[in-house]
Amino acid sequence: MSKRERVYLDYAATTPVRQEVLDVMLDIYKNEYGNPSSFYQEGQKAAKIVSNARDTVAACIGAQASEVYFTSCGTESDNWAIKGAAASLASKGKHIITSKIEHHAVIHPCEALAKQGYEITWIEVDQDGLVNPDDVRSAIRPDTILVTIMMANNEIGTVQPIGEIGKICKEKKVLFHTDAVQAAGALKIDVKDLNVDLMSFSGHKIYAPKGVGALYIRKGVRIANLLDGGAQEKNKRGGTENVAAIAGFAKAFELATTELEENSAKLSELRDSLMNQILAEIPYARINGHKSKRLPNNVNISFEFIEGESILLMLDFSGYSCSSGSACTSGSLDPSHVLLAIGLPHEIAHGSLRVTFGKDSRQEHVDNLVKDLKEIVKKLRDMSPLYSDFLKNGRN
Amino acid sequence: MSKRERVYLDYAATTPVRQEVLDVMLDIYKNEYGNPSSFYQEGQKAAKIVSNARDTVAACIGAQASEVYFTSCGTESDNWAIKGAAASLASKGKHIITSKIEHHAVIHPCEALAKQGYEITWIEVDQDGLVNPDDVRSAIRPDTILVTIMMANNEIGTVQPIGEIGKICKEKKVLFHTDAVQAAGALKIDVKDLNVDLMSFSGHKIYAPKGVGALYIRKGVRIANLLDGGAQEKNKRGGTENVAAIAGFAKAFELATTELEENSAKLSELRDSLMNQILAEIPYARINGHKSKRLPNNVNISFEFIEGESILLMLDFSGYSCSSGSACTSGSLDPSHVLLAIGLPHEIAHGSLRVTFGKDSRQEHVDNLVKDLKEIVKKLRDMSPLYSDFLKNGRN
Amino acid sequence: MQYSDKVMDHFMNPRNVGEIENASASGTVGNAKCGDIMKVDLKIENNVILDAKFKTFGCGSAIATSSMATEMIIGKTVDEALRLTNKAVADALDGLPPIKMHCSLLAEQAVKAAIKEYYEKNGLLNDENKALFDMLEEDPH
Amino acid sequence: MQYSDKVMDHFMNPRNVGEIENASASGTVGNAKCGDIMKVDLKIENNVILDAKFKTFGCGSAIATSSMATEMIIGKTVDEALRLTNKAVADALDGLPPIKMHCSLLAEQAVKAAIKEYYEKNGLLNDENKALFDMLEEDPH
Ligand SMILES: Cc1ncc(COP(=O)(O)O)c(C=O)c1O
Ligand SMILES: Cc1ncc(COP(=O)(O)O)c(C=O)c1O
Repeated sequence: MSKRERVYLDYAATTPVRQEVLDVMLDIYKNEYGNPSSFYQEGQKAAKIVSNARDTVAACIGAQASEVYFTSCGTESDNWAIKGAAASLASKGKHIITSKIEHHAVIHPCEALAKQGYEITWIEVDQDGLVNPDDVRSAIRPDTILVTIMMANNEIGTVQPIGEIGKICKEKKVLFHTDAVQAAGALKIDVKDLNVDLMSFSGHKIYAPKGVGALYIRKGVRIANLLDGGAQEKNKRGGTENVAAIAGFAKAFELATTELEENSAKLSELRDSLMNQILAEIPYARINGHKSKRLPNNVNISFEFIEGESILLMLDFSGYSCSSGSACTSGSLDPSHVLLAIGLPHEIAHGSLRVTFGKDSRQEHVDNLVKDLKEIVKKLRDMSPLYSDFLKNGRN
Repeated sequence: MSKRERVYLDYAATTPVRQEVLDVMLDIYKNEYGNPSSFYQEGQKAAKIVSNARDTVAACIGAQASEVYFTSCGTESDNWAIKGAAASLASKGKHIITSKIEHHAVIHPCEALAKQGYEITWIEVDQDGLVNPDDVRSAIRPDTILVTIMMANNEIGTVQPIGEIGKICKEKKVLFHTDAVQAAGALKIDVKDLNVDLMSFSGHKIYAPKGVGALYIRKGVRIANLLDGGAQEKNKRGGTENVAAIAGFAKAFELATTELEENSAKLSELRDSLMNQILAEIPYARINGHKSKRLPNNVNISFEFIEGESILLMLDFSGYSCSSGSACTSGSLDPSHVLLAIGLPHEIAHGSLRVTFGKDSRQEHVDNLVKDLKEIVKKLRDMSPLYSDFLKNGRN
Repeated sequence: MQYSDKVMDHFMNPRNVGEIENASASGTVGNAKCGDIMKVDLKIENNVILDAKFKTFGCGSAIATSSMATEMIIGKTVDEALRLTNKAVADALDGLPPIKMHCSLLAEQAVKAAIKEYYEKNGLLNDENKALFDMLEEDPH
Repeated sequence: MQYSDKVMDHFMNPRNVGEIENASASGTVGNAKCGDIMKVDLKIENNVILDAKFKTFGCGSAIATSSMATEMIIGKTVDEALRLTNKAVADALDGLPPIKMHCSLLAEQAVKAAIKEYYEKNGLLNDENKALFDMLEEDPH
């Protein structure tokens, strides 16, 4: 493996800020530093920038501007939606339904609520990572106050039948939240069609900066505040607006929406090429996630007999930036909860690799990656006692 | 009043991003887009940037790096400190002590807790806006779990005896939080000397961008999470780190700390000049806030018989950006709660003006402002029925 | 706060500021506690408003609506002036920010209060027109 | 994860990978569920470790410590090898990230497990030295 220019293949973890977005932000940093709450011209210009950004984001998701609230990240949006709904509906009930493959930004708020006396139903997924809407329907009880199921999974890329789940929640009159952090920019989103009440977004997954996000709150839905403070965001989210990042986020969302079809086509070609080449050239590999109901840029593969971190480390050494499981949990030693939820045994879950493509990805990267991966997998298997055992004794 | 170049005099509302900070951020936006949670080189470089920033901020406040947590704004820091302490100490008690002149980012979380069954004691301030530490001492009860008193007030600039209050809280074993959003960069801060357990900061008041802040949490102090999610910030604050803004914040804090004395000297000269000139040249004006225990850059004046918004509007028209009361509440029609708390009658509170100086402020601005203010106050008084009444009948 | 150019014009160059000596009638509404007071003096002859002057303590839109309202009633009959609505004043100023609409109520009330005094002084207040002044009992805040 | 250059060297170019035919003793510790397994083969003559080979399923530091640990015991007497601590292996690698320290335990355990087998095979295990192998009962996770 020769050292060559680095190839970033972890767009699901985060994306660079694209130039058009950086231009918008720079202009604001340099020229529009007013506080949107301020009365005078500088303030009013900043307020106008935020309100234009709100219009833009609303247009991207088929919402009204008044239904879009800016936050500091996807995690804040998820926490606000879940804890806010829980607090404001506690008198109706304390039962929440979610899935076993949510992001930690959903799982951990649910667990925090569980400690406060809420009851959480964790819906199982099938081997492809799909939630069955019927399972949601039968989990709903009179005291259910919220269903939160992500639109697309960050690890295995599986896209959930959000529209169907939304219809069930609407029919049962239960609030429905979806984490669309990974879906934004990749899938068409229309909050009306999908029947969602609350939807989370994050900037840094769509070529906007880190530290900005949004929560869609359907008109008429009331959730408690998470950040109480000034009168910003119609008294629902205090804190001086992050004007530059908000404008950058809107710009990025707008561009992503315009380019969605073209991008999806390009990315899914790379995705399919990588999956096919790996399956053809590397034995004892399996694709995780759904074959077709899948984010256009996501590949997740398990290589038997070897461990994920060492794959990553060798890939890193060869210049590739990929991930095993969710970036957010890479500080942890446990295998991904998502891979366990789709039924992978621990040792195979440990040996998984996530490759996610983006703007700068090219077919050449795929081809080189396959070549290098082949060598790496071989090298690690040659070192693996599990592999020699398998060669000697077969599967046991 | 002629139209001339605009003069920004509202640095307490927000500050522009200074060039050195923008340079740091730009470099990161362009070259370091990794997710700090990621395993590979780009991620580890980003993680290093965040960890260096943590060292820097810690050094600015006399803390250990492990005691500094990055947040999305001052409001988040305040909410986290207050709601987090309340949640984790609920079994010990539900009594919280604060003052009547806190920022809404403290008042509103306290009010939200009050609705959940917590009891809040609102300490009065004297006519200069000072909290008497003895009042805090006598308000502490066995079930008191938190004292939160701001270090310096954003409207009238009064600086509280935080060290004394800290000592009392330590002696009484009650957690002590202080909102240092306005104090940072203006006053020397040493968390050990001040005996604080929790301290809030915000970037955009010290020439860093909007949308970043920090919470100091003394080692050993445990508060519940506000944003549950990934393993970021030692599992205490989920959400992908806003790397560029965090690095910018650290740079700004470092510069502010280095330049503190020089800046304070310069700013307090402008401040004193403005106060003296106004008192000398404009009748029926009074200075709000403490004469000496005051932020170096803050002037707050009430002009009798006229209303604040019209002063601001005329100043804006003449090119000055100032504020009346807190920027965050300028959407509201009520007079500032701070001015009422120091005992101003409603009609005088309505006629207040806040001027806050900063990096680009010069003596010339002060001199011009006084000239223009004189005209504006005269013009508005000539229109005011209260003033003609006063001229005819004296005070009644 | 985004004010229209018309509002800014009437705020920066308010028409009819002042008092009328020996006014036919005056009206004062609002209070300093709430942040706005408006006083209107009217000079009325043959039921026609020949002149109107105001003094206002208040925000930008309070001053602008005072200016506009006095403009609008000068030359009108008292009956016509009574039909002046806050909506009409705000419209004439190309609108006001929603949060500021109550200020235009102040101008309507001040004009009505002055005309009421005129009716009372001249024995014109009767059961029929009394209802026109009901809104003076309302607190605009 | 920030690994030292030494760790990266031993990870990318691990020493002593493989198996020893007719090894004097072998030890296997860890399990796939926890994400790491290490197997060590030793060739021992006259109480001296002439050769050591390993196979490891695990993360970067598991592999690097396997490599380093085998390096460190080759040429040592069995008694000396028994005194190899995970701390010593980690130090020889210029340290490991705190979260990865348990992986160095794996290497220490694997070496001890192999030596235990050697003692057992050769009737050397007695009440005196038994305690040296207590740590093999501990779960490093
Ligand atoms: C004293 C004080 N606390 C808190 C805040 C809130 O900070 P931020 O706007 O970063 O949320 C401000 C400023 O708005 C402030 O002046
Ligand atoms: C599905 C999903 N939800 C939530 C988040 C959290 O977003 P953020 O990092 O902006 O807090 C992420 C990414 O980290 C994600 O992939």
